[in-house]
Amino acid sequence: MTLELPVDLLFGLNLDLNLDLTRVMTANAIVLPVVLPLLAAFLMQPLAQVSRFLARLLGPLVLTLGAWIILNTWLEVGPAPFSVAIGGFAAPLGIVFYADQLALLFALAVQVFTLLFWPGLGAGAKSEVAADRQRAPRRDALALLLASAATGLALSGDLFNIFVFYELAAVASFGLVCADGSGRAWIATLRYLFISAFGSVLALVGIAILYLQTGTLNLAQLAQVAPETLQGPIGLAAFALLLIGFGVKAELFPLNAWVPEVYATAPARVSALLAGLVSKLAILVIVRLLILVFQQPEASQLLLVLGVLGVLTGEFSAWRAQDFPRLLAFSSIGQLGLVAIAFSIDGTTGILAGTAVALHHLIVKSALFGLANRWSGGLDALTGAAKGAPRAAGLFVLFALSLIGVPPLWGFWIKLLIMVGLVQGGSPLDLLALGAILLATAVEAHYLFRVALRLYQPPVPDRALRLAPPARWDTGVAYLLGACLVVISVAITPTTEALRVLAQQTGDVLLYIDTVFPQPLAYKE
Amino acid sequence: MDWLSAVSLDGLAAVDFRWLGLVLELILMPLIAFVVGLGLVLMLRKIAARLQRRVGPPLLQPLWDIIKLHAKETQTSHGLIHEIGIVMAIGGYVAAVTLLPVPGMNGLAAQGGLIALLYMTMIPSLGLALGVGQCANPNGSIGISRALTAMLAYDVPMVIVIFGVAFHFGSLNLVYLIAAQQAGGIATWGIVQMPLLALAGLFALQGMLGKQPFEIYVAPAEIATGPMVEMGGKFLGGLFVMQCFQLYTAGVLYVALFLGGGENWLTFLFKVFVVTAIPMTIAMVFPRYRTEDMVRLFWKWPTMIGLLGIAFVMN
Amino acid sequence: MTHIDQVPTPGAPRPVEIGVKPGTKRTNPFARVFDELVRFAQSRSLFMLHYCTGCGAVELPPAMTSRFDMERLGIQPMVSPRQADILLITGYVSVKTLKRVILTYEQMNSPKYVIGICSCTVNGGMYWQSYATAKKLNDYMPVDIYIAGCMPRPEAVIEGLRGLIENIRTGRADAWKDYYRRYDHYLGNQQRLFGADWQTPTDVIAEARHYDLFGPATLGAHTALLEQHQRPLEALEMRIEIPELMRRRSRSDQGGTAQ
Amino acid sequence: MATSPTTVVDQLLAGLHLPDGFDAVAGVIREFLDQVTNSAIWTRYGQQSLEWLIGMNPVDRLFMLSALTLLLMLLLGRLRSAGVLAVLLYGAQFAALLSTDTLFGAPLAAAVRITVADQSLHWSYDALSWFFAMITIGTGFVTAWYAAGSWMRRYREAGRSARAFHVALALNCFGMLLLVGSADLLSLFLGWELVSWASFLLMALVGGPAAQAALKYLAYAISGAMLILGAIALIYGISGSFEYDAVVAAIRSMTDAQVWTLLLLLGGGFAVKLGLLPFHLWQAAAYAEAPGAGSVFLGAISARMGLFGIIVFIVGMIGVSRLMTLEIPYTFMSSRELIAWIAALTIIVPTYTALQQHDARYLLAWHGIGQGGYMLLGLMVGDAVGSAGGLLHCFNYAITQAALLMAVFAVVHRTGTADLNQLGGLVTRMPLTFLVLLFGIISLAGLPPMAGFVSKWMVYRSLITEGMPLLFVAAVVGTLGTILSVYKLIHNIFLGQLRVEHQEVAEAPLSMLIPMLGLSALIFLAGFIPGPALSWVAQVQGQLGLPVVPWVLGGIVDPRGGLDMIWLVGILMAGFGVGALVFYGFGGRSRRVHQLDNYAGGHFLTADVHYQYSDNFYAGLMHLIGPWYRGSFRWLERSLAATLDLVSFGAEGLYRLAQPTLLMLAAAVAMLAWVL
Repeated sequence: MTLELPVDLLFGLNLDLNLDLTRVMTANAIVLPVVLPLLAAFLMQPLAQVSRFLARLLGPLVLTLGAWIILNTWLEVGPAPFSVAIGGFAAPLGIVFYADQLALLFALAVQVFTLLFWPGLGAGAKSEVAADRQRAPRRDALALLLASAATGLALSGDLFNIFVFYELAAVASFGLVCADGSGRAWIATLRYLFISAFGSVLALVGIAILYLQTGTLNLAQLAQVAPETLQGPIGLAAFALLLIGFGVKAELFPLNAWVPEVYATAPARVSALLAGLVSKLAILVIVRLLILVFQQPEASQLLLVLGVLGVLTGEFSAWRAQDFPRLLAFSSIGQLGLVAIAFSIDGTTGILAGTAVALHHLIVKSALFGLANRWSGGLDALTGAAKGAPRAAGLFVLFALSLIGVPPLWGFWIKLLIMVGLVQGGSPLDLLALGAILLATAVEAHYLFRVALRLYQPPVPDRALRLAPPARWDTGVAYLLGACLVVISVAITPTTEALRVLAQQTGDVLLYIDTVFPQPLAYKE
Repeated sequence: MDWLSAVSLDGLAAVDFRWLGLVLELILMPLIAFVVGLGLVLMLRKIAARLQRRVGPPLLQPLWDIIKLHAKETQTSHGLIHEIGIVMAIGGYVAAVTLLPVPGMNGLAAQGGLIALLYMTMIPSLGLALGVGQCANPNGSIGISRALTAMLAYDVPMVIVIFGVAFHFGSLNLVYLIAAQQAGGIATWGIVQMPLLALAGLFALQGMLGKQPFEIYVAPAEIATGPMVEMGGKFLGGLFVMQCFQLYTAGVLYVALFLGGGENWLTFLFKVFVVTAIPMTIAMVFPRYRTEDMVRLFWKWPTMIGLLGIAFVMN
Repeated sequence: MTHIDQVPTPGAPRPVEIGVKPGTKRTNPFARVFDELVRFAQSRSLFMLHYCTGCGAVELPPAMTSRFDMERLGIQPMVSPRQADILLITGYVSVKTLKRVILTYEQMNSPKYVIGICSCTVNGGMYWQSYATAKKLNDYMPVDIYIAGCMPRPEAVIEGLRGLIENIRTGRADAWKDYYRRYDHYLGNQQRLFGADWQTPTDVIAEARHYDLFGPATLGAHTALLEQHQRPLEALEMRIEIPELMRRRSRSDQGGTAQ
Repeated sequence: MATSPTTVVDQLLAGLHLPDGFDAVAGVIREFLDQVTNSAIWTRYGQQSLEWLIGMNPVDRLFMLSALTLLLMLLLGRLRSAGVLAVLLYGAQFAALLSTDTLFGAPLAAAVRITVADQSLHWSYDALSWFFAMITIGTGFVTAWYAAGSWMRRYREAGRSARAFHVALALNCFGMLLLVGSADLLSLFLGWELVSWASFLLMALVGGPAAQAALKYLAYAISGAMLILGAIALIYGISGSFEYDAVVAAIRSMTDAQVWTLLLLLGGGFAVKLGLLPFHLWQAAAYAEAPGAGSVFLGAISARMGLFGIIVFIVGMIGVSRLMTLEIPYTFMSSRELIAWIAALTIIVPTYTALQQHDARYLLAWHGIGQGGYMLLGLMVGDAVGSAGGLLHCFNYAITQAALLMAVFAVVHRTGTADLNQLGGLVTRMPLTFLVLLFGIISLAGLPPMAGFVSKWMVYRSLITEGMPLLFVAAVVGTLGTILSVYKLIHNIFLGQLRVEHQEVAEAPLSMLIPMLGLSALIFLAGFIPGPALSWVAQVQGQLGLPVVPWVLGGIVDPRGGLDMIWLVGILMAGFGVGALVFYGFGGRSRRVHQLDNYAGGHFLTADVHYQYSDNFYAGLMHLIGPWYRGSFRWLERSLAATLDLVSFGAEGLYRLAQPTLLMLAAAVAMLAWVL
């Protein structure tokens, strides 16, 4: 291969003559979706000085490129996982990216969804444009930063790196949330900041414990040594601390007090990104830790308990919510509780269910937040909105049905999967979780359809005029995501099969270790 | 042709002539019921008169009343339903009495048992209620509302009684019930076997006949005879006919349930007249109960007695 | 005590034609027997509606209860005009009351009989000079029997009733037909008392037509006055008007006329 | 022999026995068809489709037609002629159902089969499915007809979407066909949810109070569905499969505690839909407020899906005999008695609630809840006659309630109100509608000679022979309450004084009358000759493993008290004949007088005085039982909602804490304490 040199120079290719060069090269390109947005984010301000137009274009371009690279890599490399050591430093010491199907899927989702909910795209209202022009470069930079960090979270193979990306994502999201500059947004951000910082401290403590116990932060290595060093209370304590730390972004129960305020005040697309995307990546991290490092029933139970509490508090609070974004925010807490419950189920079923419900929520909740862009404010104000925006209202009903889990939509099969998993687990806690899910679903159906019926009521004469239909771009995105949902619902069997393969791969600890350390390392002996 | 052969002599030989007897029974039974009913009406009026130290009406007074009413030269109708109501009131009872076995005649008792009879007797009431409704007089509607409430009151002990008897003899078939009672003389009569139920049944009978103290639904001085307020001429005459059937049905039903039915016409009629005389005698010494008091009374005492009776029957 | 023969007769002498409608020919050999039976039944079963406005009412309870017991004669009280054969008016009739009495009378089913008890019904009695009392009852409705007295004793009442029974049995008690035949006369008297806009919800003229009781003096100036200010009450006949069918019918009618 | 249009036509012509002259015509047709069949397009597509249609599995054909109805309504529902098209399509569905021959024949599985994630969903029609599908499609057919003409025109004029209505109706039918044909737990749940949401759609169509009622329904329905889903998950946990065979085996191996759990979950879930007692509050408003024709469909059959579930699971799989062995701890009752008593209370309470209603739609809807109790009661008695009565009542009740609601909505169509205090005297203006309502109420009250009598008689009889006095009394008390309230219904609408504003009211439009009259005739026929319906029921019983009722054409044969409706109805008609003879044959001519020519104690009536008794119709009874209406269930519902609200308030409070980090700290400490 002729191209080996520049690639080598750029990314410090870990040359190994036994490997297929093309495969390695393509594999290494996976770093680009992390690096390019990062670079673009830093370039944004200077570029904006030069040309606003180019600056506006930069973000979508980079993201499209990133998505294309990931897709290309995936197609080229195939289903097997691979790892990339950055800078040429070998695994235990250097920075490792691990890309299995799960990671690739989420990395791809990051690119695509950030693109779909790109703050600058198709924001219709003219009055906002002037103010928007001032803020646009900064906001775009933050969004790119978020994309980069999120991709990094999906791919990173060591805990330290994960922590760094996590903080990067936090910073980016603080900025994005208060990008509008309203007072309420500032306060919400502050609250978010406190909670996040506190969580980070705890997570750092957890990481420290891990390091003290094992002397490494590389996940593969941790996975190797975990059965010996991390069994027992110390390991669990570390997990608990990490859970709390990463749980902040994953919207797990006691750590998500920031969620309703932030989603209610942040721009709807940012909410869509945070609720749909970033939370999933945070939980992905937790799941990786759970699978690789903390393979103990107590750890799963911890997750389960938090999940149950999240489902219950989220859905019940949503039942009382009086405005649309807040309702979605609480609902999202509930759904992430469900994700946590799903991942706490043993074995492939759990991973399968968890991944499915995470993806499902990603699609549905992002779209709903997109619709909420113009529908923010009290629920009363939504009366008769279907008259002005029949398509948006129809999409809302579709997503609501899937969220509730009405067959034959995808949501149903996921819920069924979780329930079957819980029943097969069979412990009292599992059955409790089952009951909680059922209860929460009933509550969920009620509040979602309270909104739906409100949409379809005859409009109140003077209010209806003020209520603008969702922007065309948002509706378009919702259409696209709705179509995805329908397609998946129809092609439920292949989708489930694909996810099962993915889940098996994710759950295979040995595969992870073998991928990161192709040859057994000397020092291990 | 096929159908011709079916009517040939071979076929004729196979024809069962019992159906002729049945037709005869079906014609005779309502006729007898009507005549006996006239006698019962007369007896009731006579009892009332005697208790008030009056002479009372002459022998054929019930008949004269009916003839006079039908012979009225102007007949005030309030519409088709008004008329059909009366037709249903008479017709329902004409049908119902064929379900009541009398000595020598079983009629259709085997084709519909006790429950069918019970519900068949509601058809006349429904017809009457419809007719009264069409009269467009609120007095009549109030009367019907009270009558239906009264039915709700007395039917509860009534069905308890019916359950008890049917369960005791293990059948809903009146023919079977009577045969079972007659099998062992008086000792196997319902009244001996189930005295409590018989008592509850007597209570129910009082309500069923709408005699004092349970005649709130006619209440002449208050709602101008309620259902009958707009009934004149042959409309009222139809109701008089219906009353004959009603008395007969109630009396015969009670006799069939508790007094072993009729061995022969003499004892049968004697029992029927005695049974029907009891409510009338009681009636004359009572004033009138209000609707809710009536319901309360029926749901309390006869119901409790009846349930106690069932408890005995089922053990 | 008033004797049967002294019953005041309004208008012309009445022809005796009981049970046989004019123009109908009875071919049934048992017709006469049947008519006898009906007349007998009518005379032996009298339901009585008492319109007790004055002091005369106190003499009725003894006539009904154990001492004299009307039920022996087949007479018993009833409460609504539809059920009654006899309208018993005991005592003075004020103008206001008279309206109700007339309505009640018109609502009764024929054959129907009116008995005026006490002098007040005959000539106003002690209220002769009252501006608010109707003096002669038979000006406003045909009266079959007056039982005079102030007040007549129960024996007199019973005797009067027996007289009525006798009249019915022999077919002479048909004053009620006079109300139909000479409705204009009675209506005129009523109008003079109550004013020109007097009307009752009953439709006497239509009834007279329906039952072949229409007479030469049924209509007249007074009925014309009645019809002038009153839209006649149509009987609410049952009708089946299915819009689609009616539309089709009317269309075909139009089509017919076009051709 | 390969099927082609030519052969089909040949067979048709052969069947017609045409005279010789037609041979030439037939030849022309045959020639034309031959040309068609020899064309390339035909051989490529046409032949295949034809063979596919003819050779199709009958159950698939049924599903396909139902789906086609849905699709066509979705596409063409806006057209004016969509109503007629719908009627034809439902008719075709009915024909397709009859062609399955699963009632008397063997059960037939659909070829359609969906496999999802290792689980396969499949459908199969047997006698029970046939029975329920027959009622469903029949109801759909008459409802569509009822809605096809004038009703829909008015509906459109009110600015409502005809397409939405047609789609909702078609979706309901489709969902029910899937549900009753379900052959495993997943397809059952799929059908269940489809039916639930389709009903929701139909209820919520007109907005306003209907939407509120629909939302309440949704809260109940989804809770019920979740109970069922929980039960399904539990069964799967034990059996490891969703197939019915495995389920039956699993239930047989379950402990009593497990069966109890299952019973509570499934029973609760199905009870919600059926409107059994503590879960009945949603139904009346939801069914009554739905658009007229929709209300007819919902009222007639929708709630019976709950009964279907109970029949399949509790009667069919668990079995009444198993129920009898399940004792309630510390009492003398078995679970069967518990259910029977719930059924009895379901008869009584809603029936007497109906008595208090002054809106005709609500009155009937409340009765709908009560009548469900009879069906369940009959099934719980479990003997041949009782269970047959319960099943038969499904059919009888469906035709009765459909006719009743149609009549009431015809009145609403003409007068604009269903308020029983605003109507009266309409019998002279809408006599045929009156007749329909009359037949309906006689049947609903369970009086001879109508259909309702037969099924109720069977339930009573089984209660007597099985020795259940209190339940019997409860059932009769329910019937008496029904008689009271249906009289009030017919009286306040059709009898009494006609109001001035209704002087010019015309009879219901023909498009609405025809299905109404057809149903009335059916009600009478099913009472006169209950044999056919009993034969269906007997098949269902046989399939469910219940004792089979000894039916004949006229009813039931039993020396200890049978029922022969042919005789009874015959003698009743003869009696009416005699009555008519007595009434019309003897005595003078009658004359119709005006309604104001009426006894009022000498008072002069005028049109501006409402001389009508309608409000608080059973005043005397209400003096006594009025205080018994405490609204306990509403109170229960409200307290539950308040509790939920409180819980939510608490949950929401966690998210409002001023110091969220304290909560985190507490959580961290708690978790660490737990792990250490």
